[in-house]
Amino acid sequence: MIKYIIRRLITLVPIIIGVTLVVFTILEMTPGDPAKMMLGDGATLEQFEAFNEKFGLDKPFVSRFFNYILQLFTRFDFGTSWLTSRPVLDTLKARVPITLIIAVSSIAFASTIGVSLGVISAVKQYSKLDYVSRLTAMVLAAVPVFWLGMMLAILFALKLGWLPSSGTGSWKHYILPMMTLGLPYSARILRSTRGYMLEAVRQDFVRTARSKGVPERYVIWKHAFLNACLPVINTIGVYMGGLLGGAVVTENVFGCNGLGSFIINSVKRKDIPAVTGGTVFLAMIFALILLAVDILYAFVDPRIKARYTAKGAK
Amino acid sequence: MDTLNNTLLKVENLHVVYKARRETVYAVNGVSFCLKKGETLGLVGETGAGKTTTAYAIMRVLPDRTARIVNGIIEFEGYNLLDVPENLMRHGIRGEKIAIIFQDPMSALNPIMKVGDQIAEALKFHNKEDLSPERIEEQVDRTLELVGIQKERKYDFPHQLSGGMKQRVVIAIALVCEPVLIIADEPTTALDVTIQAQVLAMIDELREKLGTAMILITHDLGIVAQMCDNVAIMYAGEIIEIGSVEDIYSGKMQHPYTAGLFGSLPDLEKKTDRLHPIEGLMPDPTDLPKGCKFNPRCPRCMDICRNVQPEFTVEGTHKVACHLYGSGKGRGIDE
Amino acid sequence: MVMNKKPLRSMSPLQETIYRFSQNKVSLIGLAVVLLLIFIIIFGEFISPFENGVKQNIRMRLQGPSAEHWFGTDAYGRDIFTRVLHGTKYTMMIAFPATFIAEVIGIILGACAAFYSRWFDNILMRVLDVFQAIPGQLLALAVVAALGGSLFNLVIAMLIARIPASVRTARSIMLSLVGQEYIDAARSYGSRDYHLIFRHVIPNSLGAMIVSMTINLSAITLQVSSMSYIGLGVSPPTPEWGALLSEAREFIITAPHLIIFPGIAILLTALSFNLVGDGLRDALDPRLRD
Amino acid sequence: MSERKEPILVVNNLKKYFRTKKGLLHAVDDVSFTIDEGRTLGVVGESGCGKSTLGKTIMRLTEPTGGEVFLQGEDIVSMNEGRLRKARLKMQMIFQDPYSSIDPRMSLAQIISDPLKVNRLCSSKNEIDERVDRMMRIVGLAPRLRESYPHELDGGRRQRIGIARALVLDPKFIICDEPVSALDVSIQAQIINILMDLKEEKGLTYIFITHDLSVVKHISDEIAVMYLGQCVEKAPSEELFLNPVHPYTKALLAAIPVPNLSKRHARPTVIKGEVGNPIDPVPGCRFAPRCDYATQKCTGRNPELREVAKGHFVACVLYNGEM
Repeated sequence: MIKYIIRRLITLVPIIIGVTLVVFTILEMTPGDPAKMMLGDGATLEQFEAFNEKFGLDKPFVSRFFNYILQLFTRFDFGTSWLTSRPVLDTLKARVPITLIIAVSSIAFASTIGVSLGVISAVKQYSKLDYVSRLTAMVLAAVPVFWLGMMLAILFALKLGWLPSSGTGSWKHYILPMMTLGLPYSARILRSTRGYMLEAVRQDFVRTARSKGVPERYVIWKHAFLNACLPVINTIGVYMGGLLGGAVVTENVFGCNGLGSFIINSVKRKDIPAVTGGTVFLAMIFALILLAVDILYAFVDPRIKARYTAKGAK
Repeated sequence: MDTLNNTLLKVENLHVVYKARRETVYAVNGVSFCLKKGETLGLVGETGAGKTTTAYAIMRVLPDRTARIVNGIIEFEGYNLLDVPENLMRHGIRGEKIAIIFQDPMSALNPIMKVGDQIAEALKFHNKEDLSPERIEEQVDRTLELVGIQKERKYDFPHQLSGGMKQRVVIAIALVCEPVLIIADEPTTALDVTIQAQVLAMIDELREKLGTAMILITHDLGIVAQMCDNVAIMYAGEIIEIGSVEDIYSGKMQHPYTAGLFGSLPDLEKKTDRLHPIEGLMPDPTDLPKGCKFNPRCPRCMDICRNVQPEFTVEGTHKVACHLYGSGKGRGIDE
Repeated sequence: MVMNKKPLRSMSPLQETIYRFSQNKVSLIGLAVVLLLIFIIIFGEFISPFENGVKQNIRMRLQGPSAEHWFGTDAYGRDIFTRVLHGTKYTMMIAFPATFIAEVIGIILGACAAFYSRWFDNILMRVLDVFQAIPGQLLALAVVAALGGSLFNLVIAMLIARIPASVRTARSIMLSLVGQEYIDAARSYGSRDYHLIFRHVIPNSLGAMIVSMTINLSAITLQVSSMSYIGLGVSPPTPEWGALLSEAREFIITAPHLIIFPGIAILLTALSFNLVGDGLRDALDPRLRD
Repeated sequence: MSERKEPILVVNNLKKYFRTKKGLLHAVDDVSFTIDEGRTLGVVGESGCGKSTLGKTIMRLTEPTGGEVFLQGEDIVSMNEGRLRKARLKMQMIFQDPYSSIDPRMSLAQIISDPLKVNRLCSSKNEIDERVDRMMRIVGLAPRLRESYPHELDGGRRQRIGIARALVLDPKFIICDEPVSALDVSIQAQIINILMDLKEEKGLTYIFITHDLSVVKHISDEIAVMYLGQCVEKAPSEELFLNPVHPYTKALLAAIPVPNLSKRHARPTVIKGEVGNPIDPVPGCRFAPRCDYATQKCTGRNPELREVAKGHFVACVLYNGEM
């Protein structure tokens, strides 16, 4: 298993290089001269040249790219901000925990609600509960995250005054972002869990279990659910991408100083190295999450496991 | 003559329908048969004849949202199974006294559970004698060896086994609680001929050894000839002919549908130039024809067949539901 | 000779899909909303002229809903109803072309991957792996960062963010279709590759592709508005829904109606696309329902 | 005037290997045979013996790894696309699965006429319609079904569509890949009768691939038994059933359940074990691990097909040279 994890970690390398290339290329298309943008029109020619040399802008695209990759893999260096001249990594280090707390708490929240209601909804198909949860999920899946955030803030912060509406001081500050981001995804997870569960309870092996005389609860959870779990885990992994993107917006709504607001601010100020660094970093986190999902998958499903461990293969 | 207390299972006038959104599928329409202890009954018919539905009704594992048992009695060891509450059914009957072997071994096993655990599961939930975990393991080992699999393979997952081995595991699951009745739903249809021969020989041997009664559902008249004591031929949810194998294979007083089934088979021993199949198709189960269900396809159809549902004509153990036979109601018109 | 039930009249798979869709009330409501949106885009000017949404009237600022101003007025006294009404156009102008182009590219690349398998498919998959490692929202942000936030650039941004998912969906649909025996059959009676693609694969994939398209429309609607909301999409004077909400932030306490109505507009749009998509999926493959 | 006895199809040392993660899968391994015009060759074997791959490889739906296939003297394997398309006009295929082998978005008439259209064989719409009608009549599809769609029809009628589609090009030679195994017995018999009538009327030549021995006996003039990619025995149909020689053939024949009471409870001699793995096989008889008569001679070298009686070939060391 460890061998498998290491092998999978190695496959991340080309992906990260690819991600960097994509981000680099897109941002390369920014029109205008960065030095002029950063220093303003009043700066002298020497200042321009010094800026360009400092950030390697006098070199061609390809060499800058390779240099970046080299720095990234040897020194875990995400470049230097044009604005502050400080390493991007320093800022990232300070801000990533906030984003991670929001993302992890909301996915945990969403999965708990989504999976459990999804299973119940499928088992009691066409019951009242099923209709209500499906209807709610239908609406929640179409709610814009930032709008939901504003509505929740109006209700819980401004009207009821239970929770703070912005900032990151205490654990209370994280509740609204968690719900904002978690609710729409719990709806999506509910919908897919229900679908996979409905598929699973119709499988032949579930009928086998029933005809063995196994109690119904056991049939549902041990046989149907554990099998439905596999695609559900996969779906949750895929949703993580959207969720991380949503975290960027949620931070903006609740004024959290996380990675998301850092990227947005950097975009607004055209601080290209900061945007690159932030995006690549977030993509790395996402790639790690997908990897974790894959490993979890192999852990639950012996068929996948067998494909990777030498012993299991026939 | 049979004594009554020898009867293990008695199905009487069983009717099952499936209700889809706007349609009612009449899957089983008044099926009756009797099964004695240790006996094997072949349930023969083509797709849609209602064989599997009958089996599921006996086990009460029909999909509860769509299927309804509208009428009938299923008497097993003196109790009507249709009146037994669900938890008793689960606890005392399903898997314990009646076990089922499903058709497709590829999908009948849980892919993420070790086969040993899947066999042990049935034991655990019917643990009347309070067996210790070690004893359960022993029982699993023994059952695996009974079906011809080394006990070490209980740690395997289904994907590590071949099709034939999977079916052996499915059979092991059915046998592990030593039921008195096994329902085998096309147990070898998904297997190759040589593997089929192995599995059938094994089932037959075990059944004899354990004295288990069996309902063997199949479409293969060859398998029936090899395995069964009695045969029931089903068509459109009804048993149209029932009797001992000798009755059915003798060709005497044969239902035209049975004759058609035999006529569809190429003979291995004689050179036949042409097959004599039944023309046409199975009737639509939501809209069954009046009278004899087989009348639209029957080469010997008479006026009466289109209007009057035929009763069984009985000759010893042999019963046929056809107007051609019996009191001569139809004979006069035909000849 | 044949005793099976005869259909009253033969329905092609398309007709059948339409018939089944028409039996699904919830999806019909979704479709009605979508049609209403299209109606608004075309006839919005007649319902309430754009002028009403631009005209400033300081005396009428931050009014709640009334008979004159159904959705109330904003900080400049502009009519919110008109602004929301005309906002439809902007969202759709981005969502429709982006979805459509993404889907076409998906079909083309997916078909190529399925037909010229091995090497092309391998390369495509590696490229997709890379693109899918970047959350869509971030990819869109990067594009906007580079190009700026005009309507056209937003279409590009959404396109780039959506293409990977579209291609992946199309590819898996196409691959499963190419595995069907009727493709082999068609090849065996002399069909050329373009026959296979245009006569068999694409017609059979269309249903599933349209489903994925409606779901994408919903996702893009949400994404466009959130881009505008964080100030990196369509910028405020334009009455795009996200931009309206962005403007309304300051008045979250004093004038909640500024927030409620544009939000509901986005919600309804996304919801109705989802409803149509779900209904289509059920209509295409009725087995999934029961 | 061509000679009457000229073989329509000659297959020489045909091989098809698939690359898999675990190794090279020998699906079809060195199979040779000839078929004379108007005859039917039955190919039987259990799942995984390569019989379906054999059919697809002859059609060149998958590219053969090696060997030659001559259709009326022309080598199919070396043909370019265009010539292959021409050759396929003479050689058609009927597929196993009546569900997935028919495009669900086309009406019956479209399905049956598609081969004519893609090959541009008919000049007018009338001509196409006429030929479609004729084909439908021949395979027993009611004319009112013309505009029906496959999902409205049952398996038997779908299989008739498949036959009509294969026949509309007027081929000389048809590969039937388990055309009846997905059907119920009574429908199966209907289809078999159609296939046999067509052969009579049009002088068709068939390769009939199946796992069902009683069907193959009924329809074939000659039968080839395959095991793990190789042909182990080949003989005229009657001869094979009267005098099976290869231990595998014997076991296969013994395993068929006969629908009469003559063999009741007489348990057949069951062969042990299961079909082996076709990946990277070592030379030697592939049946040896399951064979009761296996000796050391069976390993190390592939047994060759030898003639043991007129037209009866077997690949087994027991019959090497002697007899």
